[in-house]
Parts: sequence; structure tokens; C-alpha cells
Amino acid sequence: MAAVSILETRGLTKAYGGVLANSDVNFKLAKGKVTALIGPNGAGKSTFVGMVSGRTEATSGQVFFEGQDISHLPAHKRMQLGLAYTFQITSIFPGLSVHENVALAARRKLGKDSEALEAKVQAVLTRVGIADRAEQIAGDLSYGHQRILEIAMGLAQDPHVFILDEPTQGLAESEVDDFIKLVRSLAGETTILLIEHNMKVVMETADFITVLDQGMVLAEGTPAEIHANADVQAAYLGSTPHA
Amino acid sequence: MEFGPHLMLASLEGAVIAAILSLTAMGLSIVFGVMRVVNVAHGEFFMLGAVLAWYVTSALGGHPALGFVAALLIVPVLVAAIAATADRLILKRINYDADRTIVGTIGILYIIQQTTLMTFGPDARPVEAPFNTRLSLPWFEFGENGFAMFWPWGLSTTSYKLFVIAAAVVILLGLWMVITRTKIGLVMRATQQDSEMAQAFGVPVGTVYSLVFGLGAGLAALGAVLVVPIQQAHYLMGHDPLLLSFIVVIIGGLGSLPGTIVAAILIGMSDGIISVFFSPTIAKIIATLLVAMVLVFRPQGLLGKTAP
Amino acid sequence: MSDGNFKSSKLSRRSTLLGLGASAGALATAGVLPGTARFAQAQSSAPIKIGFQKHATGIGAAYGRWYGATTDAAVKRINDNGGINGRPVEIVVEDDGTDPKRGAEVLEKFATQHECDIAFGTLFSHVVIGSAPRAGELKLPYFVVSEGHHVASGMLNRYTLQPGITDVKSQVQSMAPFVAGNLGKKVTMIYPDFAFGHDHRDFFSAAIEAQGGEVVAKIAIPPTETSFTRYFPNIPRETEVIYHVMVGPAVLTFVKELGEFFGPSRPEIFGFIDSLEAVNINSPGLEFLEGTYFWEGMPRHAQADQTSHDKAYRAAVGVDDRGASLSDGKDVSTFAHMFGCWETLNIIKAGMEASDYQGPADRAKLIEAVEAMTDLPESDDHPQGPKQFNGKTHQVFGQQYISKVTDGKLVRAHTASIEDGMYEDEVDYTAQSF
Amino acid sequence: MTSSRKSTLLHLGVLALLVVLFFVLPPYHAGNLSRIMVLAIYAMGYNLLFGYTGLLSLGHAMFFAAGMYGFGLTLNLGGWPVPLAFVAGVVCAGALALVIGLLALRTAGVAFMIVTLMFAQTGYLVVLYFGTYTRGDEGFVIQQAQRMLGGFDLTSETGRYVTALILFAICFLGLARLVQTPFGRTLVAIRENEERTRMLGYDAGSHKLRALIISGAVSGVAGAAYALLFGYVGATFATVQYSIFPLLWVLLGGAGTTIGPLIGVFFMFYLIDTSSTYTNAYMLIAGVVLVLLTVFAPQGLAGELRKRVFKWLP
Repeated sequence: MAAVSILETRGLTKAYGGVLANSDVNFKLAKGKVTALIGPNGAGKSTFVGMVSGRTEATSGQVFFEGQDISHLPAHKRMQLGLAYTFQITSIFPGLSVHENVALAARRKLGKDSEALEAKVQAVLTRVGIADRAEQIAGDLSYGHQRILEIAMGLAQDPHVFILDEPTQGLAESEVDDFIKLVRSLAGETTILLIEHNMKVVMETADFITVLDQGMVLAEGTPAEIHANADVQAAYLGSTPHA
Repeated sequence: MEFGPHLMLASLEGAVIAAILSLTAMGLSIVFGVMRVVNVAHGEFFMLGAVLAWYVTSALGGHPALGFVAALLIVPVLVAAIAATADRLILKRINYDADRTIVGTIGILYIIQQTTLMTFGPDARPVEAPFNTRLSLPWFEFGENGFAMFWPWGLSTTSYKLFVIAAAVVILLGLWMVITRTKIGLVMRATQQDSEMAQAFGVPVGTVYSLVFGLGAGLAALGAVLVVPIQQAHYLMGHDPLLLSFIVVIIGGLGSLPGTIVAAILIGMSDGIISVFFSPTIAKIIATLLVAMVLVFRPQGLLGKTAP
Repeated sequence: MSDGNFKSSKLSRRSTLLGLGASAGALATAGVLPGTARFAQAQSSAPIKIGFQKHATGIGAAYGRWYGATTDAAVKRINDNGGINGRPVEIVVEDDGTDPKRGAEVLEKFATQHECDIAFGTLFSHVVIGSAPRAGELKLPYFVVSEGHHVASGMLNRYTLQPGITDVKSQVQSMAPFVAGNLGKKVTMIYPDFAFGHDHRDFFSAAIEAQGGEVVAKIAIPPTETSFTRYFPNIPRETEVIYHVMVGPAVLTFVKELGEFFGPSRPEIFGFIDSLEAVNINSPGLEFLEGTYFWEGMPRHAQADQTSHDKAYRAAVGVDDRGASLSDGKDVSTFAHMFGCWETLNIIKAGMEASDYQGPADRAKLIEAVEAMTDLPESDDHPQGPKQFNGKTHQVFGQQYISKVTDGKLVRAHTASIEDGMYEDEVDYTAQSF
Repeated sequence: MTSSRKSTLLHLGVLALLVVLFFVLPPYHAGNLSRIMVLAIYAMGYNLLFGYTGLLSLGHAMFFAAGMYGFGLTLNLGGWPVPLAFVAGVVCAGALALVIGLLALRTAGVAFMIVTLMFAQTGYLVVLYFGTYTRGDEGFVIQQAQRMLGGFDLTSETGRYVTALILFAICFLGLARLVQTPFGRTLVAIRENEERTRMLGYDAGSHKLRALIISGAVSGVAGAAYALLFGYVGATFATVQYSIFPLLWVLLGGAGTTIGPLIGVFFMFYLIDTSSTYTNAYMLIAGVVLVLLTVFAPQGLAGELRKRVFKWLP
């Protein structure tokens, strides 16, 4: 890969009891690009991003972010450095308004500057298309809107690296298309690490793809390269034709 | 400091406390496990059991054993019925919401306490034990004058106290059989694991909740009936059993019935045994701090699997 | 909130109080009291209101019930005899919940809501200590029946007095000569590990040493304890006398387990009846108490030489010769303490009459009148026995009794004189301004 | 009018009402109100942790008592001047909260409840154990002469009311402001979803610890104020009962609302005071009312108001 990497893991390993969920993962994330992380169920994708984001403690190995070793930083410190993370299972503040949800995400950086904060929240909500629902209680939103809200919360942090863990899971077809548009519009603005099962999304958004299988990196490359890769075909694509 | 006898007696006393506590805490644990609510009124069901036991025995008269057996049969059922009614009237209506249940059961606590005060008065009421033979052994020691025996500084207990320990073991075994071997137990466990799923499979979850709430209160009352011949029935006696059961349930690990028993034994015994080594109030301080520290470093409890 | 009795202005309040119209007074008299009592002509026939702080709920409720019964009986007698200064006495009862915070609130309620002339009170020391500062600030005379040493120790204030019951320091101290002389010199003390128990420990240790005895072990029981046997092996084998004093609902357990521990081979046992107040001495499990000794503030069981005062007092309060309710022989009173309410109310009457008390403006005069009291002879007003009041320390001193359980009855074995319980003044409240 | 303007007006209005009430209420009720304000400070301290941060402590009596004894002992035994002793009380409570927080915040949920309960119980026993200084359960009196502040008599009805009102106003406005700051908003976020808050880059642990320290210190203010204004320090205030009270007040008044604690204390106080005029069974009435409230007004009084009428209620 030619691009400059913004995030890198070296020998990242996670063992649950005797079982290795990830073993010796060496991974580089190209700056400003969309990289998709794919692999069959149980391949260790969520564990991997968990270790990157700091939610899950690594058994061994290192994580570098913008050249800094962040292996021993707690999750919130990594977020403060410019990572953002959306959960596989929707995680918002259900009792607060949509506006406050996004404001919480933006406020860490903008702090007491209420005007800048307001502008930021409006911009993000408009961008993802739920500005008209700003005053609604987040828990009352439809499932699709809640997922979009969570993405908005990620965007509001102006992340350098935005990790999306299966963002389109459970979305309707039209919502998936909107999502694809959104991700494309972010290209160049930020770096995206996308865990995705939906091959359509992967193929239409990703600049690079990394395939994880049984906790190890199976293949890396552009979508075309991956598409052509025989190992991947055998291990993954061949057996699970995409939707 | 008479170290040997003190330790022995403390263990014996601790065993009696642990026996009663395991029954009471088991009641709270089942309610907590199945319904996921904190029943602040649990101690009052214990108190109600004790006071009603006094009432039944004194109303019947005759040989103490007669009244005691009657109390043992009637009182837990009565208390269970009261609790089940409270569940129907109040907890069901608030959907077992965690915060509201706390307020609601504090309300029930006040209601039970005050009603008992007005109905049965403020005095401590004794109940005569069905049998109460004093058992004592001397303490042996080699002193200046060679081998010597001391009365009564050795083992001193009563047949009734030993009976309480045995009774608690039998009741707990019975409970274990009910939970693991019967349909009622199966339904309870199913509800505990996933009440929505259980509902989908046709389990009448509302009824199960009422039954479980009643069962929990009934166990507390049973413990109380057993303890009144040792302690007295008093309208404020529910405070300590509540706190101790609460502690036991958490220390044991939420929803873990074996954990509850292990913790009951630990808590019941530790108090007494620590008091062998320190002055009584310091012993209490240490025992209390110990409970806190166990949880600080093992928040899921001793036998709990995941963090609550 | 809902008392519907709001006065519009604070300024007019005092004057309204002073001039409480005859109409209101007449209403109250007609409404509250039957026509049996005839009250002498007085400047005002409005009742004298005495706020009664009662342990109706909480840990002291067993005492509160009997304090209430005694108070009612004493007030009925006072009213039957023409009231105070020709005015009837009205008791305003408020529950203090045996809680110092509520106690203080209730005292404020007496002073500013019920507009009581004085307050009269309660047993548990923490309630008294929590309430007394408010009494001082509200300038409300506060007559306590608590047996605590807090009044005489100087901790409280000029508005707080204890004229009806001897304090614990005096009680404990007066026991020492008998214990050392008749029961033994090596004493093991068992007491609750809080202030009340510490008073016993400190005062008795000093007193027994003065008698040439010693305390060989001090066993403090934590306040939350419910079982006691494990503490008993700590009683040294050389112990000649066990001195026990416990309070609270677990006392019966304590005494029973003490009996079970020793069985037939016990040392002498001396206890404060506090361990068994409101408990039938013939309860199952207490058989072993036969032959043991108890301090009693006033003998629960009528003695062979019963005075006419004792007889009249029992009849008025409604307790029988065994100190139990006339209507229910199993309902045992708190006989060793509750006489304090009776005697205190009679002191209040005497004080009000001596100071020609008319209303709240005369509160200071009332206190001065009580402070001036000295000898209080045994009488229907003081059925417990003769007393001496110390105006400087606001504390009364009286005879104490030691009874031996004989055939299931508490038989008086010794009467400690007033002098046995005297100690040096620790405060002079009369030096404080009102 | 914006929500924040409305809420500013509301807070100032409450304070103005309290000032007016002093002049119109008869002395008994004015006296009650000064006590209610002191207890409301305690409830507000509790509310910050429970209502806003979502941490249910069953041990807050230890912070109230720390304030009370920190003040009472330095004043009585140490002979410190009133302001210094008062600060000592508050610092004691805050420092205790720091230590407890470092340990107890390792836990969550019911374990946190039990851990705080146990620490509070330890605190109670420690007060009894050092009976030589604390006079154990009996407690001790702070003499009228000591309760002066630069010639201002804090034991007069006026002095007491004014002091209580000033302390109340500081805590009331301070906390109302605090929960609107980014810090306060983050506490609410932690209550709603701690994991999400952490993954937004907030240090949840340090926020919770700071919330606990503030909560403890405010509870300590209430404890010290009680001792100062009512002249009594006693172990009763360290018992479990006094840990449960603020929970009850806050739940009744409305958890996570700024005026809920005041409403809750006021309601509970007068519920007991009024019903006790009619019957000894006032706790029975209190019990029934609690049950009815939780069935019909689950958000507490202020919470229901917010839900039904004043959506802007802070």
C-alpha cells in the first residue's frame, strides 16, 4: 500500500482463556481512505477494533496512532486523540434529545463555546439528514434513525479515524444507499475503518479491504485485488455469495 | 481472654446466625434473581413472621411444641400470602421498575412496621422453645495445678439451637429439590433467565412473580419462626435481617443460590470469629470493612459470574 | 400546613399568646374536660399546656407507652385536685420517634405551634440532648425524665431540668457499697458499647474502687448485637459478681443466654432492671435469675411494707402489685423509670404554684422556683421515696433500691440512701442568664 | 422565552419565595422551613450523584456525618472559630468522599450500593468507638454561645433562617449551574449510557469521582449546617436511616431535577408533621403515600411536572 498510514497494529493478539480471538494481527490503515474489514462471523473483527479503540484489552501487541504508541491508553484517551467509534449494537443516550446526543459528542472538543457547538450540531444533523428531529427523544427514534444518530455522534467529534462496526446492520435498502452516499462524501475528510458484512457497501465505498479469518489477516488489497484473490474466494467470498 | 472457648462458642453462635441468615437471604436472592428487584421490605416480612409466630403460640397456649409447630406451618404461608398480595397490588402496577420498587417497598416497610406496632404493641415478645435442653461441656486446661476442668467455660448451647441449624439445612435441601426437580422450579428458572421468552412459551409471568415474591417472604418468615425461641419478636427487628441478607446476596453473587449460602455462612461466622481477636466494636468495624473490600475487589461477588 | 391556625403576623404573636382570650379557654375547658373538676377562680381559666415528648414509635416505644400512661394518670390527679393555680392542665402529645432530630422538631412545635407553657419529656438521652439546645433558644422550660447524666454534667442549659428521676451517675455510684459488701469485690461488667454503657463503666469502676473492689473485666457489647453467648467466655473465672446492664429489644435474649451459659454454677449476678424493663420476670428461660439482684428505680413488685403512696400511685396508673397492667397481667410496665413522669409533673405543679405562674412570661420565674426546691419528702406526689433537688445542677437525687429475685418476685434487699448517690456539682446553671 | 431564561427565573423565584415566606409564615413554619432548607442541601448533594450521575449510594449519611462531626469536633474540642470549623467539616466530607470514591467506584450497580452502605456502617461504628470524643450515640451539644458569627447570633430565629437560606441559595444556584455546564451534561450522559460516554472520549471514572466528591462535600455542608443551626451532633445522623432519607426525598421530589430535592424534603416533612397531628400512625400514612406516589407519579413530583406541564424544567 502506497498511502501514508495513520493507524498501525503490530502483533496484536487477544486470547480468551485458551482461545485466540486475534493472533498476531499486523495492520496498517491508510490515511484519508476508507478501509473495510471483512471476514466471516467469528473471524475476530469486533475484537480487533475493540483492541484498537481500547474497549478490549489486548493480550499482547501494540497499537500506534499517528505515530504514537497508544497500546496502554484507556479508551477515552484514544478517543481524545482523534479516534471515534460506533457500536455494533446501537449505543446512544436514549433518554436525551437527539440534539443533546450530538452535542455531547461535539462538546468534548468545543467545550464552552456554545455558538460553535450549536453550529456544529446543526451541521452534523443536517449532513446525516435528521435535523428535523433534533428535539425528539433519541429513544423514540426508529431503529434506522438511531443508527444514523450514532454515526452523527461519531462525525460530531471530527475524528481522524472513524471506526464503524457494522453500521448498516438492520437498515432498510434505502437507508443503506443513504449511508453509502454519506461515507463517500466523507472520503478525504477523515479516515474510515469499516466493519461490514454487506458486500455492496464494501465494494461501493472501500478503497482498501482487509480480510480477517480465524483471527488472522488473510488478505489485504484493493477491492479488485481482493475480489480476485483465490484464498479469499475459498475462505469467504466463495462460500457466502453477497446479497 | 479465654481464647479457646470463645472461638468455639463464636463458631457455634455463628452457625446459628448463618442458618437463619441463609434462609432469609435465600428468600431475597430468589426474588432478586427472578424479578430483578430490590425488596427493601424483606426484613419486615421477617419481622412479621416472628411477631405472628408469637401471636399464634400465645393464642394457642398448651405445650410450647404445639404452638411452635402450628406457627411453623401457618405463619410462613400467611406471610407469603401478604407478600403476594402486595406484589399484585403495588409492584405489578409499577412494572417492577428498579427505582420505583425501592420507593414502593420502603412504603410497604413503613406500612407493615406501623401496623404491627399498632396491632401487637412495642414490647419484645418471647416465644417458648418446643424443647430447650441446656448442653454444656467443661473446658479443659493444664494449669499450675495440672489438668483442670472448668465449668461452664466450655461448650454451652441448647438443643434448640442445634435443631435450628439442622432445620435450616433440611429446608434448604428441600428448596433445592423444588427448584431443580419440579415444574415450578423449571418455570421459575425459565422466568429468571428471560422473562419475555418465558412469556412467549406460555409461562404466566405475572403469577410466577407473585409466587416468587410470596416464596421469598415466606422463607424470611420461616427463618423468623425458627429464631423467635432464641430472640424475641419485636416490631423493629426487621432492620438487621434486611441489611445482612442484602449483603449476603451481593457477596454471594447475584442470582447464585450456592453463592448465597456460602456468603451466609461466611457473614454469619465471620462476625463472631473476628470478635475473638478484637474488642467487639472493633470486630464489627473490621467485619463491615471486610465486606466492603471484598466487593471493591470482586464486584460480581464470590460466586458471581459476570459483573452486575 | 393544614392546622388552619396561622397567625398573620409575628409581632402580634406574643401579645395574642398572653391575652389568650377567655373564650378560647372556656371552649377548651368545656370541650376537653368533663365537669367533674372545679377550678378555683383564676385570672385565666385557660388550660396550662404541657407539651409531652413521647417515644410513641421507634426503639423507645415500650417505654413511651408507659410514660404516656403515667403522665395521663398524674395529670388526671392534678386536675381532679383543682389543676395548677386554678387552671386545668392539658397535655399535648407529640411523638418524637425516639429520634433526636424529630425530638428537636417536636419541641419547636410545642413552643411555636401549640403554644405550650412548658415541655416535658422523654427517656432516651440522645433525644434529650438533641432537643435541649432548642429548648434553651426558645426559652421553653424542658423537664426531662431521662436518668441521663447530661443535665448534671453541665452539657445542657438553664431551661433543661431533671427533677423527677435520679441520674445514672448517682444510681450507679450508690450501688457500689452493697455490691462490694454483700456480693463480691471482683466485678465483671457487661454493658452496651455506647454512651449509656460507658457511663455505667466509668461511674461504677470508680465507685467500686472506692469501696476496695475492682472491675476485673469490662465487656462492651456492640449496639447492633443480637446474640451474646460468645462474649461470655471472656468473663474471667475469678469473677465474683457479674454486673450487667443492657437496653433495647435484645435484652431478654441477653439475659436468657447468660443463664444458659452458666447453668447452675453461676457467680453472683447483679443487673440493672433496664435489662428487663417491660419484661415479665417469669418469662420462659429466666428461671435462672432466681437469687440474682437488680437495681430498681422503684420496686416493681409491691413490697411487704408497701407505703400508702405506692399503693395510690399504682391504682392511679393502673398497674397491679406485680407492676403489670390491671387489664392484662402479661403487660408489664417500665415501673423502675416511669414514676419519674408522675413526680416531674408534681414538681411542675409545685413550681408553678410557688412562682404564681400565669403564662409564658413567667417561665423564668418557674425555673427559679424549681431551682429553689431542696427537700422533697416521700408523699403521694413522690411515691418513689424522699428526694433532694440540687438547684445548681438541675438534678434530683433519690433513694435507690436493690431487689433480689425470690420465688419469682423482686424482693427489696437494700435501700441505698440519697447520700450514697451524691457527688460534687459539675455545673452551676443558676449562674447562666435566662 | 428560552428554557434557560425560564429556569433562571424559576431558581430566582424559588429563592424570592423563600425570602417572602420568612416574613409571612408564623414562626413554627418559618422554623420548619429553615430545617427543610438544610435537609434540602443534603438532598441536593445526593441528587447530583444519584439523580444526575445515576449512582445509587446507600451510604451518604457518612458524608452528612463527616460534615457534622468535622465541624462539631473542631469547634468543641479544637476550639476553632465557626467559619474555619465549618470549612473543616466540608473538607472532611469531601476528603472522605475522595477516599470512598477511589474504592467504591471500582464497582457499579448493586455492588456500589452495598459498598457505600458498608462504608457508612463502618463510619457509624467508628463514631461509637471513639465515644470518648464523640459521646457515641448520645452525641453532644454545641453551646449557644459558640454559635455566633462575628457578632451575628445564629441561634435566633432570624439568624438561623438567614444562614440556612444563604447556604441553600449557594448550593441551589451552584448546583443548578453546574448541571448545565459541560461537566454536568457529561454526568447525565454517564447516567444514560456510561460506555457510550467513555467511547465519546470522556473520562467517566474521573467524572464520577468528581461528582462523588462534590456530592459528598455538599452533604457535608448540610451536616455542618445542621450542627451549627440546631446545636446538636449525634450518631443517629450516621445511621442507615439517614442514608435512605435523601434517596427517598430525591425520588419523591424528582431525581435529576434541580428543585426536586427541595420539593421532596418539604413534602416528606409536612407529610409526617401534619399526619402526626392526627394520629400516631403517621408512618402508616407516610407508607401509603409513598406507595401511591410511586404508582401514580413515578418521576417524582417535579419530574411529573416536567413531563406533563413544564417541559423546560431543569
